[in-house]
Amino acid sequence: MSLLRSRRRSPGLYLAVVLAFLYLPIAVVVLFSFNSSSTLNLPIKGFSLRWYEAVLTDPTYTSALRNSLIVAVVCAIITTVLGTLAAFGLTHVSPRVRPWLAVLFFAPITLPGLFLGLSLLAWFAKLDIELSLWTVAAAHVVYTFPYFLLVAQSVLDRIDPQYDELAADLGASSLLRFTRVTLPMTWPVLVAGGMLSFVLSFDEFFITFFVIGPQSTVPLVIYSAMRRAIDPSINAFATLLLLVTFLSGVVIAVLARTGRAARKGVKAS
Amino acid sequence: MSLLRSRRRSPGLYLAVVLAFLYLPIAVVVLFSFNSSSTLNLPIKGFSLRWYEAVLTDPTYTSALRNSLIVAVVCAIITTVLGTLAAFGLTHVSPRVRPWLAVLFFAPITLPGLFLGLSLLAWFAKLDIELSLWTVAAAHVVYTFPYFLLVAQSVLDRIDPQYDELAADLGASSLLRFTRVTLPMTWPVLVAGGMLSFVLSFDEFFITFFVIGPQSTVPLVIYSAMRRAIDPSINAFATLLLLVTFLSGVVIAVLARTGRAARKGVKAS
Amino acid sequence: MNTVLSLTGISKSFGKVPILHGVDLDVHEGEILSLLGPSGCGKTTILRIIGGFERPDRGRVVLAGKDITDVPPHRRPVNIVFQRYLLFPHLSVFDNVAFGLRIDKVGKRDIERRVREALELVGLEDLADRRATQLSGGQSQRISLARALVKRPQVLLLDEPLSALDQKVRISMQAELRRIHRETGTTFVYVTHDQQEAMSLSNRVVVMNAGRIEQIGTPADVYHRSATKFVSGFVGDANLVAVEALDSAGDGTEVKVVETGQRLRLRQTLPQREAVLVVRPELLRLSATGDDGLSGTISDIAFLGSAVQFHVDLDGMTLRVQEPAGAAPLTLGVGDVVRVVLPDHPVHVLTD
Amino acid sequence: MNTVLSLTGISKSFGKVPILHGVDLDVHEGEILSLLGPSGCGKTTILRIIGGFERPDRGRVVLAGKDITDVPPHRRPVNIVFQRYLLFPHLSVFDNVAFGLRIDKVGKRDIERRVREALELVGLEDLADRRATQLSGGQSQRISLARALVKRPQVLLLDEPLSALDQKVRISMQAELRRIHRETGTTFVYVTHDQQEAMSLSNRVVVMNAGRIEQIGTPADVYHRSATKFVSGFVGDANLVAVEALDSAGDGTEVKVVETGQRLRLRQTLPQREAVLVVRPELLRLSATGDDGLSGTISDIAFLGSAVQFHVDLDGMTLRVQEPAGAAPLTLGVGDVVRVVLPDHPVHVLTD
Repeated sequence: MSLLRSRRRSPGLYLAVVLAFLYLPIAVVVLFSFNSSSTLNLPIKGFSLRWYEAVLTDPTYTSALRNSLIVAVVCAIITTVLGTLAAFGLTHVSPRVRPWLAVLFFAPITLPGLFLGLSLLAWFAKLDIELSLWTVAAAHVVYTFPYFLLVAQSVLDRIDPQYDELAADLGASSLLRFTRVTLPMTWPVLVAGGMLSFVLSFDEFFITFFVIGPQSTVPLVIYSAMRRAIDPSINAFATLLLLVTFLSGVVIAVLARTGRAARKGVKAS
Repeated sequence: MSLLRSRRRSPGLYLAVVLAFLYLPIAVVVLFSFNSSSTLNLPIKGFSLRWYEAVLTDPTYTSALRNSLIVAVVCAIITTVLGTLAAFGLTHVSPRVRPWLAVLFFAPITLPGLFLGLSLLAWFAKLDIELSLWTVAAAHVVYTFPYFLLVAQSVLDRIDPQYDELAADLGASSLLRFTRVTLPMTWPVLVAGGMLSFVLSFDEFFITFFVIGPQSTVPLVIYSAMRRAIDPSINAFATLLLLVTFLSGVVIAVLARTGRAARKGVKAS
Repeated sequence: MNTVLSLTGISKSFGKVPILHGVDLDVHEGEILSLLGPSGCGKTTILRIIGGFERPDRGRVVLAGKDITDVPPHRRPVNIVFQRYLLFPHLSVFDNVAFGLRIDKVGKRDIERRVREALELVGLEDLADRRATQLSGGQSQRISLARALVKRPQVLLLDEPLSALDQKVRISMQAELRRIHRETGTTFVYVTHDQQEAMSLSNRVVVMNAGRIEQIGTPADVYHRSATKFVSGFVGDANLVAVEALDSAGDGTEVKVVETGQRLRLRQTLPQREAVLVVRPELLRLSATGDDGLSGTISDIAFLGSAVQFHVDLDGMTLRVQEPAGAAPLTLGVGDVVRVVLPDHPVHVLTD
Repeated sequence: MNTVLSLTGISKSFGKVPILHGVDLDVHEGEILSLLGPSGCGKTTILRIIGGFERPDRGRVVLAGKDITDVPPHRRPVNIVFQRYLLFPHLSVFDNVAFGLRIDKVGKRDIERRVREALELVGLEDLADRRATQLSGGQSQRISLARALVKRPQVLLLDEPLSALDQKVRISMQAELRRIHRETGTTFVYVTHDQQEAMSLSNRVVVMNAGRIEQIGTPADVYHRSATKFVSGFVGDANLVAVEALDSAGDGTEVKVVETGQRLRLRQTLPQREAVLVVRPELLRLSATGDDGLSGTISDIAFLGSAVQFHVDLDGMTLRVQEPAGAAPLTLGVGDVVRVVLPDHPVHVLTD
């Protein structure tokens, strides 16, 4: 809108360089996944889907895909339920205590996955819980929970608390206010938070590495494939992982936008 | 403030359970780091600093600590400079293009570290760059850049664009507007973003694992120690890592709050 | 007149900040009572105490003979219209208005009928199917009103409902509120910081300052017979002139203006030797000639449309004089020497 | 009068939305010129084009004989005061005011002197060392004014500078702006949507609507001699009465009110058979008896302090009548039948 902006020299070139730095490595992997030869040299020899075929028929890859999906879905559901309750709980504690509680909840975000994996393993061992996909899902909940809370808080913080008072004024009890007002106004963002948990869980390697039993997940398979030899089908598998991540990202962005639009419509009208 | 809130039954118990779930594993590691015995059984036998002594005298640990600090500091500085330029560049592109560019910039956040490490390794190999602490720092910049941008954007989005017009109106050229107005109003948050990059880099394992040469960093040492045998000094080392992370988190929170207070003072007056 | 709502000895602090100091207030059935005062005076807190959103530290709230001090908001037969246009964004206009009735499990047919009636009352029966986010500010606020009124509250609380609207919309909504009040007969308790709004809407105005009630009276009472300096300054514009009685003869008094030393003849006797005259600018007249009134120099002129306002400097004291625009001696300019003439009826006087 | 700033044929669109349609405007040296209109009329865009923040699609901007259409904002000898109180939060009050002088590399001693003078001008010389975040709204806006004036702009641009302030502060800031204008002699271009503000401040008012200028004139011109229906409705309140001349004799005319069919005698001749009378509410009078004027029923009464406003229904048309509060026949109530009497001088008339 401002003339000031259009008069500046375009920062386009500079932005292009930064983006290239970020995306070229990824582009290379995607490119190799369609390579018809098995050597990892540029330029690629020809185009083929052979590595994808290899990935989708090899039981190592397909069972890893299935395991990753199970863990990610279970983790997303548990995180969404627990996180929603915690987020609403936080809006109802006194304003003096809230920032401290928030710090406690969000601090684990800065914990390295290594650390979480290590300590959860000790924990499961201590409690004599056998390692399985379920321990992975539980561990992932610990990992994704603060992220979900961050997303949920971002919407709850912006929702006018007077909606709650308004609903009370019109006769709604605490429970009815939650089900008839707060949930309908916030669900897109809560679902977006759930999707984020799904992606984080699907991509997670380190915690999984520690707390999984005999089974395997997508990142683990990629990792062990890397260690064995350079099998080009790994590029196809990684591209699939990338695709899941990217599509989830799109869904998250759309949902978050829906939620924001609904809020804006009210405040700006 | 609202009576509605204080009338609710306290969600305290529920929050306590969630927090215990998050923090007990960490507490256990910290507890074991002060254990006088070398068995990992609860309750611990007695209190001692012997594992800390072991960690701080063993060259494996101290050189890893030094390497991690070098990488994290270099990464934080580069990310802050590049990220600041990119963030300001973004505020000056046309409003129609901005959301698309923003998506491109932020999307790598959802990429698993595994993936980034893999593709950066291919990238360095292709360009014949020898692996070293510098390749680690460069790779970490790719990883921390979107996070920095996210933090920087959060403050730039809230600063009234009219300050820029105002400074122009008072005779300031584009460069002077940046140095005399925008930077002084935003530096605490930019520094907070730099600190975040520092912590993310300090804690990072996976990318480092792929792109590092013969040297080692704190997370790598923890990982390999874990694989060899259960050496209790690892608990002390992990607790140190945790301490760095935690202290950085406090600094980040304080700086972000300073930045926010400055902005609020203006808008609310 | 029946008292429908009565507050006694209401005190309230937020943390260490005292907001209300023992407020007593009776609301009469069917009236529009305005709580008027500057921001922070406690008017909104009173409203929120009536609504049940705040609990008073001391004092009782009695509604229709029943003590409701400890009743939670969703069980009180009062409803509120907030300052912001808070329509539920996920519901249609119809569903917004029906919200309270559905909570109360009113029958489907009754809901349909009562919502239609409420929408008709606010003149928006055509918008029933719109989304709440597609309305203008004025329309949103009418729907908020319908949503509160459809529950047939014993008292309707209005918390600066018009202050977020444009000037023109605000004026037309005031007329609308007067009409709706006439048609429903509901008791209104109306909070505002806008004295023009309070005066044009209310049967009685409660002027508040710093957590206390300064005056309760009709709009004409608070405007023409202000009880305190605060009221005279907050409700409209007022010249406050401190005078000292010199000599009183018959129905008049010779007084000295304390600040300037000038002498002046009042058409009334003063209740005590020292007093403060409260003179509204539109009651004063300017005269270019004669020796009536007080002499001064015009220091500022502002055209107001229907009137012209003059600032007249009298040796360190400034009087504001408002002349009707038609009759205004527009030949006068800044720097001219004029005489300010008091009205020929008794003026309102404050004593300590 | 010298023209200091002149806009010719200014057009501007944002994307596909046209904002200004070929606006021509001359600003005279030393005047206060107000751009008045509803939001979206393009008044702020004109100000931003003068300031250099927007580039017009067509047309030229000439300042003191020099075409500045393509000069960037930081090289234009004009300064602006924005609506929001934008003080640099990281600078003290003194440094805020000195900002523009430091950019211009003015000498240290000159800066000290000129900043002190500017702070004195706005009456805040004591606050020089305060942090910018410690000020009230009114104080912040005065500092913004000092910061712009200290650069001695050829034209000072003000973009609704008072609209974020409280009513009381706004009124006193208006007097302050008139004083500062008198003392500095700077040319002011003032954007506002508040007709009262425009009238009380300006030498000339430019009334805008939908990207076009509707009328340019003195405040009295636009109020008493509105050029269009839009102006009469936007500047103050006006009753618009469509009439048809029946018979004109001597200096009077017998007319029929189109909407109600009632007859009325005007003390003037009409320029054509069909016309619209523009009658300000304060020019009408109510009479309970007699057969002068138009007969109607009172439908609404609002006390305004210095005046009382009546809505009188005349068979489907509503007239607003404003009587001075002192003289108001307060015995009248809603439902009473009254006659609305026109003033005994010619009323303003609009023709197509």
